[in-house]
Amino acid sequence: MSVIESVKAAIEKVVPFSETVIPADPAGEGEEQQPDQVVHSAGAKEVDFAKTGCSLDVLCTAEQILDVAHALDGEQLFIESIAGVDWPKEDQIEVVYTFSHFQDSDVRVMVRLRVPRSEPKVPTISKVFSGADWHERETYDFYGVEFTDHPNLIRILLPEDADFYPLRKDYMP
Amino acid sequence: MQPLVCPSGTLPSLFSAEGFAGIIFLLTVFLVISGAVIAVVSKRLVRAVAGLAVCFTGLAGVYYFLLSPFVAMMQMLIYVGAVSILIAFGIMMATPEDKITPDNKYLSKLIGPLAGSVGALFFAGFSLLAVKTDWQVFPEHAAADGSIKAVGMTLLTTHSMVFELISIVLLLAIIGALVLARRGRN
Amino acid sequence: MTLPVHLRHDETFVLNLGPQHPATHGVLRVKLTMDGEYIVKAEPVLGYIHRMHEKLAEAGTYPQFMPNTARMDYLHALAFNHGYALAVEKAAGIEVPERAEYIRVITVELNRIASHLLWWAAFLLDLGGFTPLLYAFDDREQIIDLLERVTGSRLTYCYMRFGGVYNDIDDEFITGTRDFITRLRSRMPRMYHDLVTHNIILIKRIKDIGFISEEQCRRYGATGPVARGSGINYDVRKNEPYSVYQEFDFDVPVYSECDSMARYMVRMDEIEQSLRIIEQALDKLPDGPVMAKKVPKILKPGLGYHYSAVETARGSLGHMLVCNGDKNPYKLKLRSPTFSNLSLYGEVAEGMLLADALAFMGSLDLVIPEIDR
Amino acid sequence: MDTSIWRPILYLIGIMVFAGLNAAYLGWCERKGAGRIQRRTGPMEAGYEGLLQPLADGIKLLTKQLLVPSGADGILFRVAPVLAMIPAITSLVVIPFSENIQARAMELSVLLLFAIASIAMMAVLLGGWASGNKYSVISAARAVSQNLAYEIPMLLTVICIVMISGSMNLRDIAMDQQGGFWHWNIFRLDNFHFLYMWVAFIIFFICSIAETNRAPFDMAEAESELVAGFMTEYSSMGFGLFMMGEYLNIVVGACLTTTLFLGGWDCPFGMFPGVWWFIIKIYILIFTFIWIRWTYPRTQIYKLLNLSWKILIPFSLVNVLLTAFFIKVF
Repeated sequence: MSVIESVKAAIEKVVPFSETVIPADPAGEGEEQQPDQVVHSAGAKEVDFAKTGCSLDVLCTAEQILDVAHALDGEQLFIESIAGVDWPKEDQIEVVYTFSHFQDSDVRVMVRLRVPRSEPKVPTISKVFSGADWHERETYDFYGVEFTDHPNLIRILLPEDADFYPLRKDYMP
Repeated sequence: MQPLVCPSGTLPSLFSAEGFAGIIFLLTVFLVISGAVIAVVSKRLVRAVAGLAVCFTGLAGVYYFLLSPFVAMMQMLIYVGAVSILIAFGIMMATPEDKITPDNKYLSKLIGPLAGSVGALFFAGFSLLAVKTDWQVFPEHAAADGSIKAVGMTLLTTHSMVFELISIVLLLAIIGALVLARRGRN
Repeated sequence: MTLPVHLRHDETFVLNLGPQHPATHGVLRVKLTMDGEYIVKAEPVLGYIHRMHEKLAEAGTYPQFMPNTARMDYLHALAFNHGYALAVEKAAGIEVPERAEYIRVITVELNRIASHLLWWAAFLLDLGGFTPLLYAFDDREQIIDLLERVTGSRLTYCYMRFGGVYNDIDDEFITGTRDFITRLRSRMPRMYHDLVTHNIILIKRIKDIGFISEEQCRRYGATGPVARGSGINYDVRKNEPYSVYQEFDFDVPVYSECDSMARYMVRMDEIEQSLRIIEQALDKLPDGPVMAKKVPKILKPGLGYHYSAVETARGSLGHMLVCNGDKNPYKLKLRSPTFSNLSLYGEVAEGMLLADALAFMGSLDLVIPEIDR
Repeated sequence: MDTSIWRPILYLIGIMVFAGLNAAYLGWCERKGAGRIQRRTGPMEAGYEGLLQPLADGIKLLTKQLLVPSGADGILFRVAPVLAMIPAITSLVVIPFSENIQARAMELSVLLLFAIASIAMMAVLLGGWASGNKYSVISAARAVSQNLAYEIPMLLTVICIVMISGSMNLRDIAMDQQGGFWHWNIFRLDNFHFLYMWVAFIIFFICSIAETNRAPFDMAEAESELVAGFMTEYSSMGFGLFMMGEYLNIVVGACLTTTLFLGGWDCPFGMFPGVWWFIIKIYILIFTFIWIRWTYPRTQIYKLLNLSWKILIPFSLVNVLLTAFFIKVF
């Protein structure tokens, strides 16, 4: 079993795979009818590595992230980065974790989760991956995502007294 | 080695060797006294140790004038080079307080006069000794002092007791420094 | 050892190493809690040269961000150029001509050697050896001159374009590079290894110092020579071959001693491997254009997440690009290798001597603007 | 009482000039030497080959302000650089440059050198402490532990020589080695001491590098660890005096090594001894100091102390025993 398959199986145990169907917009004026869209909504899905640079795309909720991290830790993956993405239209902040593997080639697991913009709270995974400590602090610094139980959640790159989250889309300097 | 003595009753010219030596003698005495005063008066411990070192240096000069260069050098090597540095080292590394603040105020008031009177007593005693002693202008043994053979003979025969005592002083200095330095670490 | 009262709080004292300290090579600050010369706790404080490159990326168009990439890791700037170009090309689906890829590899590898040479110089400076600095700079200067010839700049390059490179290389560059390879090969054993690597003082200084276990590397996500010095055979050029790296025959130096000496040896061996890659690339260099034809003036890559990793001199550099069909990136996340490498400093430096901790810090090869971005 | 006062004064002036020129021009030599070793030219701007550079540096340092940091102990901070200069100059008084060129032929000149050298240690200790800077305090602590550690093997080695020569007078020690290099204490081919005296020389040389705080043993300065150690807060002539003191200590160390081990003013071939041989020898030694400094990286303080306590001191003790044995038996 390749690393990707075993990682997928491990995540499947924590976050079951699911897809939602978004019905096509019926009001297609004059154009031909679009087919219904199938959208990946939870769990691990294999994606084209050559195109996206990732081999697994994992969607989960904030509550599940710690279990996912444990599952990935069990598969000997290492943490590459944690990034935030602001989606003001959906009123959500997305936290994107990327993990990779030291031995196997072309393995990159991208774990994404969304939290509401008004109350962005995600459990910390710094107890599992120590390196996540700084990455989480950086995400907190730029997006204001609060990582609960984080041992030292303070500003890392911005000044200690900064009171803004610059990478949120509505931030104007 | 020729003792530099002035014929009694005449003051040497400043630019003669005697006059020059006299000035340097006064300097050493000044060093002893000022060093001692700094060591006693100064509130900062490190300054007090520096004063002590100055005092020791002056004392070495006095020994030199007493025609004992070996003792003078040893005074420098051991007291300035080892003891004061170890004390300074210990104080720097271990004193919790920069300035001395005694716990008991009454005791501290008592210590000053006590130390003063003991010091005065010693001073009076030594002065009396100095006046009463029939000083030799040029002691016999001084001529030999300095050659290592003489030094070796003296240290291992006549003054072997003193030699051993010096080593105890050094040992105490080392132990004191260690105790001071260790106290901070449990 | 403890300090006088005006210098200390308790049995331990806090020593601020930096932000202006000769050994931090920039504006890193490490808050050290010390017990005498022993470090009780080490806490790196970042952000003194933070410039918010990620926001700048969102504010401009895709090409406008290209010059910024070189301002992060100014020692291996071309790899940052390359990484960003690859990420955008992946997102926009731009094909790059083969010659351009070869030129990219040649210049990036030259730049990698320059970076390693400068690291070597700075590391020896940390250890108190000043002379090696000038020997390394002598060789580095040759590389900089070569790169100046093709890229037009000496330090902060902006050489890559989406779909190729800005400038074709000429014969003089090729012969100059070949001369440089023979020159460095002849100098390596004498000036680098005899003088420094085999020096007993250096060996005593860095052997068994700064032990980073394989597990620590994994937990902290340390990559590059730091991971390879801990026995991890991980190199993005081999693990996720990008550009034309799969065409070349080169080894990934791995040492399993896990100490500073292992990291030192990894970098020294990597110089040789980079020379091999350059040699092969020059031999195989195909003819053709150095820019793709039809690259749109205004890039509007479609919706999606694109991750692209390249191997810089310090480890795996990741660009995560989130595109939404607009003419500027919706989000660009820069995963800088030294950020992760430095994050394990606090754990490893605990209980070390100050001098050893600085030797260890040097062996991590920190570039502060890249950490702070 | 016809002892003229002018003779000591002339010697004093001579020593001051020698010390001043050395302190100034060794800096230039060091920079030139470093330049040559590092494939560059060194100072070139001021005068021919940068020969006026020391003057320019001196003027610069003199016109700068001596800043006393607010947390510093002002008096000790100002006194320390002066203290650093005193021992170096005083030591030169007893150095025999040749049979006749010696300011003061003291019976105990070896002892005087070591006695005076302890003041230099005091200067570093007080200067570092008075700066009130943490780096400086660490540096002072390092300097003292290093100097104390290396003084012991150094003194033990000197005891060997004193035993061989039967005198503590530097002039007598040098006289004892006259007549060609096979009489020098480093070789001593004329009797059995050649078996171990070269070890003594190596120990002494390592110790003199450590005692003068030179790389690779410059733990007190260690610019990449402690910024500049005890000199961190010094500017202007305070810094200048420390630097000059350092160079003069090198000169004294080289003079002492030459007198104790390399036959002083003796010619290697046993002919035409003279002061120039002494000068040549000390500058070769000083060049070696510079050469070592610009070649090797720095050691680490605990390894440095271990070298002294675990290797040099046992070896020098064995040396003392061997010397006593060979003197008594043969």
